[in-house]
Amino acid sequence: MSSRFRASCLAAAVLVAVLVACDREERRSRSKPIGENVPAGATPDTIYAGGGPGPALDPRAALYDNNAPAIADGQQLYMRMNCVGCHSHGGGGMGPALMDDEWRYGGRIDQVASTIAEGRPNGMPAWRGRLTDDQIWKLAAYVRTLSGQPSKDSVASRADAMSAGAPQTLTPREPAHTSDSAQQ
Amino acid sequence: MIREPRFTDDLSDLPTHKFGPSSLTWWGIIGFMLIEGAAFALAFAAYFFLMGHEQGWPPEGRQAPNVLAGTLFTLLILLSEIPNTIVKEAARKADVPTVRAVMPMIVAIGAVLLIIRVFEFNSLNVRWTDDAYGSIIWALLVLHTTHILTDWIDTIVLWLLMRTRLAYEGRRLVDVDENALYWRYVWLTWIPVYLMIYWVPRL
Amino acid sequence: MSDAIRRSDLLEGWRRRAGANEAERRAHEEEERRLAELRKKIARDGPKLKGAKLEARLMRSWERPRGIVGWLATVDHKEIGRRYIVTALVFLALGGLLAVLMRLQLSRPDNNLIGAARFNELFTMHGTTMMFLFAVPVMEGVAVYIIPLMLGTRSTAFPRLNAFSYFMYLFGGLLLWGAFALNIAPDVGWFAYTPLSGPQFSPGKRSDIWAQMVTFTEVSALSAAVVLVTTILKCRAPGMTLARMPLFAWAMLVVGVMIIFSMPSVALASSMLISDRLVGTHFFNQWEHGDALLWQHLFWFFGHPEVYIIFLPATGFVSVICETFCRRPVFGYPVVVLALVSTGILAFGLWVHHMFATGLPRVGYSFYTAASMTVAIPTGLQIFCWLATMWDGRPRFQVPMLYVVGFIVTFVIGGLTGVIIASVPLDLQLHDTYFIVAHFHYVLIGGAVFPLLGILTYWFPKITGRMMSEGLGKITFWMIFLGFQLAFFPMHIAGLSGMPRRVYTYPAGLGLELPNLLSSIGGLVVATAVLLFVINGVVSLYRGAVAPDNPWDAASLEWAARSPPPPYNFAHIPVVASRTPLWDEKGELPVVTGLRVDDKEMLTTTVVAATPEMREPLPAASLWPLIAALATAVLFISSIFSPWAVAVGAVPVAIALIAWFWPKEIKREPEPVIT
Amino acid sequence: MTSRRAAAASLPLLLCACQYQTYQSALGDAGVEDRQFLILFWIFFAICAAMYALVIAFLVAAIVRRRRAGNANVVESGRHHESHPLMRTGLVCWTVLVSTGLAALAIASFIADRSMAKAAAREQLSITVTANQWWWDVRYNSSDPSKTLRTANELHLPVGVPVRIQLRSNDVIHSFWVPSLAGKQDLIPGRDTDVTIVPKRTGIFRGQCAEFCGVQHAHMALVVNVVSYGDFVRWWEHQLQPAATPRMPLAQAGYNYVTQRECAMCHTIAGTPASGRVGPDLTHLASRRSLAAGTTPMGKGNLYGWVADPQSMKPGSKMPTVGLEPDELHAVVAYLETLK
Repeated sequence: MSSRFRASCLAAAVLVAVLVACDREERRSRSKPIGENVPAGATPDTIYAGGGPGPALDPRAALYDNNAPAIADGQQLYMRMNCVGCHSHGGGGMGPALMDDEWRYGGRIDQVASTIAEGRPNGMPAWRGRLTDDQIWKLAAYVRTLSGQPSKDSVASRADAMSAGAPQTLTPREPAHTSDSAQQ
Repeated sequence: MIREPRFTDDLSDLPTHKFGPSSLTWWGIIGFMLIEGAAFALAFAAYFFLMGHEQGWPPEGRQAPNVLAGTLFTLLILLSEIPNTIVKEAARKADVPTVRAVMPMIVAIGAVLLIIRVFEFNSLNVRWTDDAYGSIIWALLVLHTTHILTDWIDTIVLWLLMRTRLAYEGRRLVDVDENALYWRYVWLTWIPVYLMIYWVPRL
Repeated sequence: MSDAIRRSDLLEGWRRRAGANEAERRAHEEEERRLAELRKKIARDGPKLKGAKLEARLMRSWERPRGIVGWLATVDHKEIGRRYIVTALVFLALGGLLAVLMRLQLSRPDNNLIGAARFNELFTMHGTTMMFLFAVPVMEGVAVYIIPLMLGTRSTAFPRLNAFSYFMYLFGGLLLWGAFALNIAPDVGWFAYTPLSGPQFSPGKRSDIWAQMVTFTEVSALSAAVVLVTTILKCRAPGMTLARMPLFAWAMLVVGVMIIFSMPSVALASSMLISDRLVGTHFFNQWEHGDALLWQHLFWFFGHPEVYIIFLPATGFVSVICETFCRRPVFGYPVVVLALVSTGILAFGLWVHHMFATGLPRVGYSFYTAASMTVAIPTGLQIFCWLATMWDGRPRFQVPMLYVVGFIVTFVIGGLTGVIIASVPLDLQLHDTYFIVAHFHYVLIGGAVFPLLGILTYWFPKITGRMMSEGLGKITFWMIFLGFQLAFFPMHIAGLSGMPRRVYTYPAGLGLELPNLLSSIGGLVVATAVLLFVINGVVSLYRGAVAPDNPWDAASLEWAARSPPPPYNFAHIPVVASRTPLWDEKGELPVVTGLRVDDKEMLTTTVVAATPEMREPLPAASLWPLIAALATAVLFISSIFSPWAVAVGAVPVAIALIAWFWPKEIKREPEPVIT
Repeated sequence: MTSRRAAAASLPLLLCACQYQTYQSALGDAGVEDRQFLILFWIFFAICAAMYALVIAFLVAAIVRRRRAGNANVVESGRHHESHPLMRTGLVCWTVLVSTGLAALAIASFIADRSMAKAAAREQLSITVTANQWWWDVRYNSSDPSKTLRTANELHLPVGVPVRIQLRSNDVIHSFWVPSLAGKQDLIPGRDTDVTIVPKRTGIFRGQCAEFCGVQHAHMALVVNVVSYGDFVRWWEHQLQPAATPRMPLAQAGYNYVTQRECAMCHTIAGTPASGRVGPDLTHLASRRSLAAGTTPMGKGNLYGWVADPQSMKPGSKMPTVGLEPDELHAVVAYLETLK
């Protein structure tokens, strides 16, 4: 009886651990694309208007946020799609800085994703149709690491590139807040 | 079946402790010295390997570390050999009072060394995240600091031990003797590290 | 006699004090005389305490506390050695299972049984498990068990360090396989080349787990090496000079020294990798003055000696078996010893032959080609000596000897293919192909696992007190031998016909179908044979014929102890006058007396001549090694996630170590019993 | 005797190995380097086989002798510390034999190495191959920039002409290996390496990455097409042509999609707006023999499969699944097929 109980407890613990591990380490080479629609309410104007409770978190967030392989792919895309051109290594330039915890259009992964997909006024191009949803979400996952939001276990200390400041594994983990602090 | 024994000799008058190579722990300590020595040697090799394909060392845009703290550290650690030798000899002569008197001095020196070491880290003029040059000299300094730290703690423990009546056990005196031996190793390894961190970049 | 010892302890003190006065010195001399007479007396009619009475007394002072605590706290080298061997064999089985899975995937071209990512995990786990968790530990385990018996002493040096090293090994293995169970197994190969294993191309914690597992096994192997080297140099029976030492002890001595000089290299490399991945150092980042090849140099500076660290103990096994079953000492003892030593030295000059394809200066390569070929000479000499022993003796082909024959037939092929790939132009074609896979399996299975299976069969009666089944043993041998040839010979062909290593599948039409199918079949045969071996072991453990103390009529001292040996190994420390004591000492066994029986004590002797030097008191069983290992494990594993763990985790480690080394008061009861 | 069985088994196996097609085999003997490899290999093989035969002979002798000889130098006869005088001399001869054999092999190897270096000296054609996870970017260098040619996963080489291939890597360590032509050479990020190939006969040879480089290491092949010099020049000229603009309406639609949507971000098609440098150059995709770095042969069906869902054909590949609508898919494939 008690032994069976203990066994089941053990099994449960292992299961939980497995799930956690999967979540962070699972390589998803997805053969089916994710739905094309933008997360509800996360259109530019709703975010712009601000106020009111934030929209419900897009379920896809769970697949990309804190997922190490996704973040790594996002990092590669960030360089190859030349995001560096405007945002530098997160320090900002022509485009806004991504390292600080200031998010004009919301710092949640689905909000960042829709920012990338739809583009924003003053120069941020819309990438929908140029990048697949999968790629956009991976980028979003990586962009969030620049401001040290995802868990430290899933980010890389550095890229094989010129040294760009303190390693993300050591930077403090901050909650994101939008410049109009209604969000979140 | 076990064969009948034929007694050839009685060893009951053999001692239960001896100094130097007769003691097992001496061999153990030599073993670990060799292991850490190999680690140091390989770290040095890595240092020169990285230095090998560079035009300048340190790489251009960096300046060599400031030598003040490191040099102070070197002088002090060399001086520390004097009390170290005194304790070593005293231990071999079973002269417990001297051991008890001098060991705190060594502990104090260790503490001062660790404080200076903090300033050393600040005087490297480079962070480990800057480039491989920074990484390797930080690695060398950290590697050596761990040795200072461990032997310092070891010395404190022995010192406390020597203030109990266990101090009159011959084997404890052997421990003191071998701890002193290890301290010699620690400051000997520091000399190449010192040269590689502070002077090779200035060549 | 008892008060004599107390006096002599005090005398030690007096002698040490400067200016011991006249009275003391006279007292001392008189004491010496008294003891000399005593010694004559004992040599004539033996000590008071003898036989069963003595054994009972020894048992009381040597056996560990009962129960689970005692089981965890034991410092008996035999228990630790047994655990080492069993754990290593479990990992062998697990690693073999992975091999079978890989062979199934590769049995057909364009097979989709196992996906790319999973397959990469499989061969990473297989290589890592076999090299770090099976091959090295099993050799250490056998040595830890048998060396003190072979040298005629009661324990290894530093018994607690010995226990610590086992626990570190166990926790390292649990870390790796736990990760595998949690689907975060490393997937960058057992060599983990940077930059593939670096922060950018191996996201997540997979590579960190690999690197920390390496650190675990290094700490364990290094501790074991210190224990073994010290034991072999200082704890031999009186009269067992270096020149009379069994060849297996020589092999382990060389291996111990090799471990001490090679393993720090991979420990350093893996720490660099971890710090690159965790705190953003640039050791392997070519864009910031780092260099990816630094990893390969450090890794192979360890990786090549590693092969000999696995192979040399096996040559020791072969010498042991040859001696017993050819009924004569191994021919050319000094030659074999020199061969062992020179192999150990040469092994450190070869690492670059793993890097011929990286485009280092061509001229430098010639040196490593020459060096790599030179290693074949000492090995060739050993082969000759074994063959000469068989030729000059009268071999009895029982199971252990069969494995020796299988070893020679198989290993020599591996050695010769080794000569082939030592040549740069040949290696540039064969490097990283299945030809290499074939080569090192011939060397490691033929060269190390065959002798290991032989020696396990040979020492099984000593360890368990029962014989393994001869018939089943012979069947197992032939299955494993032929199955092995079937599994690995075709890989030479596959390699030559262009099959690279570490591919999860291969296209049809390259002529790779046949060799791969044969390999897969052979693999299954070998797996079945190993299973048979395990079954034989388990069954014999309970049903096997009860073994006498010296079932094979062997010559070395471990057979002078009971089977299985009592915790104190020998009631009296034997004395040795030749290389084959049990053959040359007819009738009674010469022994010395004079060690305490009311407390654990062992005899240490001088390094070369093995003349008695000290009575070394031994520590009691203790939980502190386990606790220290646990604390270290916590430190290592949590350091994967945060650098601060190193600082915080160091505290419990320090506490555990202090508690471990805090001395017990030497017993001062009125009558220290000596016999 | 099992050893003899193994040895006996080895030869036929080797022979049939030689008869295998030389598509991707070190026994292919299609390049000067590989020829030198083969010569050296068979020398080594012969000498090693002789050594092995010697060992086995001694082993058999030892086993057989035990049956005849009366009381040997064993413990039973009490002479176990003695040993047969023959053994001492045997040991000396053995040592001499082994060392001379090894010396001979070392010298042979050194000579072969030198001669290869000499062959490498005189290059006439320069190609730069850059490895990526998991495909090969190929650039034919020319003094005249307008003649510089970019393609991927396929090499065309003129027979008999020494080609110097400069090797680079964009990410991790890979290894360039076309066994039928020459030995392998690693491509290491941040380091410049090169290999020289002199093809001896025309034909199609397969090469493959030989250093473990990540998830799809197994699907990182390249095809080497060795042709006559004339054909080579013609091929070069043809490859220099920009992609033809399609006339068929379906292909037209595909053209619009490919050049304006996701594809263009990563791929270049000369003569169109598509100019991404992340993925392989597609200008003459349809003229190649294989798809996705040798994952599958080129063909309509495979094109459909690959474009529709690369992740199930080559899991983990950097090519994302775009999720084309059926009509888009038909159009894209129709257009890609025009890229001859």
